[in-house]
Amino acid sequence: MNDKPEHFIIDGKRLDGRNLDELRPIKIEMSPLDRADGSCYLEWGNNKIMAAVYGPRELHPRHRQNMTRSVVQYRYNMASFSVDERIRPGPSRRSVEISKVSREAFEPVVFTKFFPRTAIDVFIEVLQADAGTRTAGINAASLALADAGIPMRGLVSACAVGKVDGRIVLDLMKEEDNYGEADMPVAMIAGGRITLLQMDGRLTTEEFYEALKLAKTGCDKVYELQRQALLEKYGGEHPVDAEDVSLEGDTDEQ
Amino acid sequence: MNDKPEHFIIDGKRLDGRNLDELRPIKIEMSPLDRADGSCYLEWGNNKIMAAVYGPRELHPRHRQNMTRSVVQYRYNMASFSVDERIRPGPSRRSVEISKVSREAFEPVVFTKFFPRTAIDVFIEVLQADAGTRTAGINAASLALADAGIPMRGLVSACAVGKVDGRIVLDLMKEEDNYGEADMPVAMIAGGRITLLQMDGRLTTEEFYEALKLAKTGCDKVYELQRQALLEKYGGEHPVDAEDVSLEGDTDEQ
Amino acid sequence: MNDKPEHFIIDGKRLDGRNLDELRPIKIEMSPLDRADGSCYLEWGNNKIMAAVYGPRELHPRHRQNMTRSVVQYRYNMASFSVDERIRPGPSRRSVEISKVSREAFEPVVFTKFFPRTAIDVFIEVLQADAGTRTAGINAASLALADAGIPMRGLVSACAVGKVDGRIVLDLMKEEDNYGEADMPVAMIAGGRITLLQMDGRLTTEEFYEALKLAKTGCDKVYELQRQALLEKYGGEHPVDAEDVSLEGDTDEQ
Amino acid sequence: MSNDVMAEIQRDYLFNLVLKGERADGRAFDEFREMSIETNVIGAAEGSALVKLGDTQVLVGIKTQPGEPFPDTPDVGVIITNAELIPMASPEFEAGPPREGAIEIARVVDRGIRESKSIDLKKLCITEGEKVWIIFIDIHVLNNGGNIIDAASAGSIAALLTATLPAARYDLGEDSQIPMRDIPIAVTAIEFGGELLLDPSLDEEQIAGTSLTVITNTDGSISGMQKSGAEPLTVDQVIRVVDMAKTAAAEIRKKFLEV
Amino acid sequence: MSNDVMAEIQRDYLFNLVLKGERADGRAFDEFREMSIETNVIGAAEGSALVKLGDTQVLVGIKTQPGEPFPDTPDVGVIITNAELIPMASPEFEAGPPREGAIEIARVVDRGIRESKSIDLKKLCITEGEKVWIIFIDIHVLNNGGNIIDAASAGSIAALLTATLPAARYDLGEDSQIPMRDIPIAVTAIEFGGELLLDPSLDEEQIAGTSLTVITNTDGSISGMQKSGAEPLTVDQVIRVVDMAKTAAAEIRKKFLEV
Amino acid sequence: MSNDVMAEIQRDYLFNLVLKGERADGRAFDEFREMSIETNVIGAAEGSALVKLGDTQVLVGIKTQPGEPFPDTPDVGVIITNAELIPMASPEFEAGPPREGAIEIARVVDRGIRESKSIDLKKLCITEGEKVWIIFIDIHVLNNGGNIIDAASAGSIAALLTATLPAARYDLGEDSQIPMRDIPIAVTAIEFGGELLLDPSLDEEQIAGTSLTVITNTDGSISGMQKSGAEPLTVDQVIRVVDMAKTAAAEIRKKFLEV
Repeated sequence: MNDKPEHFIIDGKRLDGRNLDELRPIKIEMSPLDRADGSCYLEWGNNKIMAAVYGPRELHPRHRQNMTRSVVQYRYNMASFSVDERIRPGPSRRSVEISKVSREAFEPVVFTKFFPRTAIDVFIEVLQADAGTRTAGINAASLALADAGIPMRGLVSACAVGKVDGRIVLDLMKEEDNYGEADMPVAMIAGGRITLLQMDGRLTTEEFYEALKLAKTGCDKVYELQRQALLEKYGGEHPVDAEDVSLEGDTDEQ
Repeated sequence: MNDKPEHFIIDGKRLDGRNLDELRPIKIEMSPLDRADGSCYLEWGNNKIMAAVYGPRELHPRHRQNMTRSVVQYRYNMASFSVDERIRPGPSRRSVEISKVSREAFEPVVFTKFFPRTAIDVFIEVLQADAGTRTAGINAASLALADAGIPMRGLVSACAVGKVDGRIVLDLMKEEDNYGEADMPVAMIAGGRITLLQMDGRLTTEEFYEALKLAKTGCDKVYELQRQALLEKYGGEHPVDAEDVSLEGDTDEQ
Repeated sequence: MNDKPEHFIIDGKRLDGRNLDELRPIKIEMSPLDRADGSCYLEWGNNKIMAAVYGPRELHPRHRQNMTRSVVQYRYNMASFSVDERIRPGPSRRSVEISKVSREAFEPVVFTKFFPRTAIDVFIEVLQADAGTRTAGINAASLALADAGIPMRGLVSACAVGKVDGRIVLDLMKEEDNYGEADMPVAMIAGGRITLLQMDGRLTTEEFYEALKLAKTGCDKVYELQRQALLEKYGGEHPVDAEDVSLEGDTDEQ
Repeated sequence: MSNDVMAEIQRDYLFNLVLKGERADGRAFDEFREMSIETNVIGAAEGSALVKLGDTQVLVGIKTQPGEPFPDTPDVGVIITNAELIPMASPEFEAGPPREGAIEIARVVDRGIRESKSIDLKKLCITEGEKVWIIFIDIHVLNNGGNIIDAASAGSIAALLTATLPAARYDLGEDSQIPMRDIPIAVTAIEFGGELLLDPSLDEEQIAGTSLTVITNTDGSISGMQKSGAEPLTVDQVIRVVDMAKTAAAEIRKKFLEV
Repeated sequence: MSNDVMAEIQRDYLFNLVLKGERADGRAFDEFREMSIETNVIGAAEGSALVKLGDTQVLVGIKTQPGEPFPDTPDVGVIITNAELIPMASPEFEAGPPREGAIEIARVVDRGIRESKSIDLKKLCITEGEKVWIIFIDIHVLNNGGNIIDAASAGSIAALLTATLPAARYDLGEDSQIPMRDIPIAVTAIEFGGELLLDPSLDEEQIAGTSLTVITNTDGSISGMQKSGAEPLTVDQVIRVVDMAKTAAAEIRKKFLEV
Repeated sequence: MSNDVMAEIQRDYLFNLVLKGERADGRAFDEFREMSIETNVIGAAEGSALVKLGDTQVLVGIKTQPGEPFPDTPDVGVIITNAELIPMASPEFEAGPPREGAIEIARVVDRGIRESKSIDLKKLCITEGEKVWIIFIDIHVLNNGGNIIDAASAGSIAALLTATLPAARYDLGEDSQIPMRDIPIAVTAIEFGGELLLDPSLDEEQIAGTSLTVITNTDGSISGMQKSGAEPLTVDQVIRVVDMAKTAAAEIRKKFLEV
């Protein structure tokens, strides 16, 4: 653990030189995995995230099947070597909660009614963790779902906003997350509807409004990067083509 | 834990007076258990092993059934008091691996196709452990399977070979296992085909060839003891009668 | 832990002023819970016990169903904050055993044949524990079963007897339980047939006879309180009406 | 099948009520059910509170004991929050280790207490790096009548406010209160038919797509938020819930002055 | 189905025998099957005994090692009793952590030893509050021919009587015996057709509604009792079992003088 | 059903190829797929390597921390190897604690490293009997394209070769490398139609009855061997695999000079 820095913002710049409303660098690699139906590798600052999607596929045990729709399952997992202090393998209370809210971030967008009795499985492996692994995971999952050809109402884009040195900033890095005053991960469907919202720390109502607005800006930026990644991979082909329209439509809405 | 002896071989004799290619004393008791379909108690040096077989019998849960053959299940377990330092009850990573390779040592010989949808359960309890419990367990299991009347292509016989004081020796005792340079458990079908092979330690290729040859000698000796035990128990009756022929046939082959 | 008192009985009175054959104060509240089919809150000395009954209801998984009768399930659980030293949540060996013998205390009285394939679930939560939680739990369970309208041959009533300062006493309090010479929880069907009997400690045969007799006295007193609680709740209505007859019949028997 | 039909009818009934601006139990959309809080109900615990919120009953017990601090925070106490959705409380709950629902409740309550800094954790340090007070908050749900999380949150704060640190028992000086600095209150709304309803009853909860819990403090600041459920919320809806939560929390907070 | 029919026939057969005052294996109602006890069968254990009671075979191993006492009893040793109903012993037993049957056996045996004060636990204290002897009693059932509990109890006592405390191995002075003061013996009866039968065979056990185990000591006192099973017993039946148990235990106890 | 038919067709296809001395991807029987090794890919780990072997991707991370030695080996460090066959990597893998397949991989890799004495464990001792370095080797399989074990073994060695002991972080002097003395390489062959094929692809692996892994060292000695699967091997086959493994391992070992 590093010691707490005295200041997080100096002359309007953050410890890593970013502006307050600037994302860390994001790198996307589509379809890195061969076995999964869809996959995406995403680097976000020092986060290294692998996402894989299997499905729609048969769901076992049978009593977990839903007769009218597909069941979305989401497993967020941190590799034991992904952080300074080794993590014991297996689910933790933290990873169970993150898996739940992340799953719920996708349930509104996946056309689950098309695939009754099946499962759509999303697996997130955090290979290296900086701050913001759950939002990075959601962004990767979004692309892996598209890569698997799962029909969706739109991409889900996510980022965290927070408060450090009394200022609302976009996309907390590790030191800001550890010592900051608030952290608020948000996921949105392109267009701005919120599918994940959590908040820790302490914010006034005004700060919260500002944070929510900044989260929208962040998610829009992420969405643009996701869109580009899909365009690069699929070009004019159908998976993006079809989606693209509906996504743009969503964006125009607001 | 005893300290490491300075020499393991003095004047061609080992610490317990054995020659390099000599097995520890083996004592076999057939059918000691009343509830099991077949059972065998085996002492091998200071190893005390109980083996029981149940089956062919119904396999639960149903989705584990195989439509075309019987599923062989093998559970190797050490009693908590079987070694100096008490073992916590329940499966360990070691016992899971030993159960797997031991099961695979029998899968080639059991006529599983005769009994679709069923399970054949082999249970090994190590009541007292010296070196070589997995091979002792396999030898006892072989006899318990025969005792249960499970049709087999032949008996499986097993022993370990190893390297101490730079020499290849048969059937490591505890001190040799703890401080020796290599340990190689082998199981064979009468005739010499290998159904289990593991090696730990460090051997040159030549030493390995020698070890493999010595393992064959050891397995042959064990086979002879197993055969006698069955003959004593069943005399001219069919379980051995039928088997005997095919086993001899196998032996003649090579 | 308090230190052991020098005497438990002074001038025929116990540490809390009770006579040797006197119960601690008992307070019964019927139907405190809304979701359960039947429930009862019971205070017994410093014990605070909540009992709930669900059923007859479908039993999962299916292979646990019995074609000819209902399966009674009983879960005795201590809240982690119910004793001085926090208890780790989840079943312990102690709670598993208590659940078993408590379930068996009810199996003779519940008309399980009326409800094949179903489960009748009894849940006991010990919110605060003094001595005698299992017997307090049984008394509460008895009333919760009646409250749920489960047909029974009679109420089950329970209490513990024990030995302190060489005397047989009714209903051990905590200090008597911790430092006493014997503890004997007993459950009886009104009429005196024993459905739970355990004993720890050391008793002569004569002391045991005396203890058994005192247990009967205690159970009779408890039964009277249970009966009043049901009468207050249901007045002349059928659940008690019907039962009352059979119970009295039972009592007359001996 | 018939269960599905009943659920459908129930949903339609509640939906039509909401369209008329009504709720099945006659409450206004921003109205809580009656909440009663009884503290010190469990003498064996260092603190305890039984909260009844409509039919919902939650018992919270606090146990405190000296123990080791986490290596990376050697000078502050430890809070461990656990929620048990015991099968007594609902036909839907099953025995066994906590599942995602119970884990979410425990973690949201925990963060609300932790992030509001309502406990002065530094004062729980006994010997830096060696010994601190460990505070176990155990949430025992006895009856699920809906909105467990707000009841659990209120019960946890009420239990903490009345809990002692039994220093004398461990030869660590005199007993004292847990050093509390704020009263964070969780308020949960569900979204249903475009409307936002506070303190959902069980029926309402079961038909709602999604809920939002907002934890606010005495000074009106927000110290926790959790969206739960499979439907999206708009930014406007979130802002409205925050406003409703602040007002409702202030009302609930008054009860703690009585505690 | 046919299993049920067979069970029915078996029940009728045994019931009719009992009406005639007979048992399937020719024993009197208060007669034990032949019990053999072989001690020191496992050299790796500090004590061990193989008990054969009819077809039932139980192996008990004792391991002893220094360890920490429980905080509330700093000056006495620790006994930990564990029973494994391994799947080798019966087609009904399954692998996995002990279930209620195995837990009950372990706890009844444990209490019999503990409550009779047959082990002088104070003498197992090495350094008060820091180090005491921990005695693990591991009960390994090899073949279930009925009445495991009496075999397990006898095996545990026989193993304890011959067990050593390996003090030298831990630089704690000279090896010694476990300090034993009494020989508690468990005797189990089943109730069937109104009759009480000691030492039930597997067949008898399976048709009986209920059993009662009584643990008695050398001086005739009772140090443990456990009713098990879903049928009630009358007070008279309980008293009769206690009498039968004392007589039978005295007989079994003689074997331990030979051990 | 149709799955079975497809499996049958696949088997026949591969069998006929093997009869002609061919493999589906055009390799010779003793030829490995392209193996790439990238080290230091995870900055949070003390050592790491991503191995791609055909379609197989395995990420190995090394974590090192001071801890207590085992009582019976007070003067040597501790290696703990764990393999996770996470469900991401294959539709056949399931979440949950490692099963026999994952355990076997971890143990074979572990023994290969341990028995070759490639790590000088004595140098991992910090204070005899009190503190030694614990080395966690965590094998994370990302994509199963067959022959996980050889990829995991190569990845483990590559990660170890580049790993540091972060002594400064724990005030234990200067950081250093893990003291490595050898480069054991696992090479796996399957037996199929009487032929022996190195580095099986997933398709080949699934139709093969059995596999043999041989771990060899720089000096040509063997430090580990594991037969896996339900078909027997002849002595001659085993000897041939050993020869093939030595040659292939020497080739792979060259890559580590580049690392």
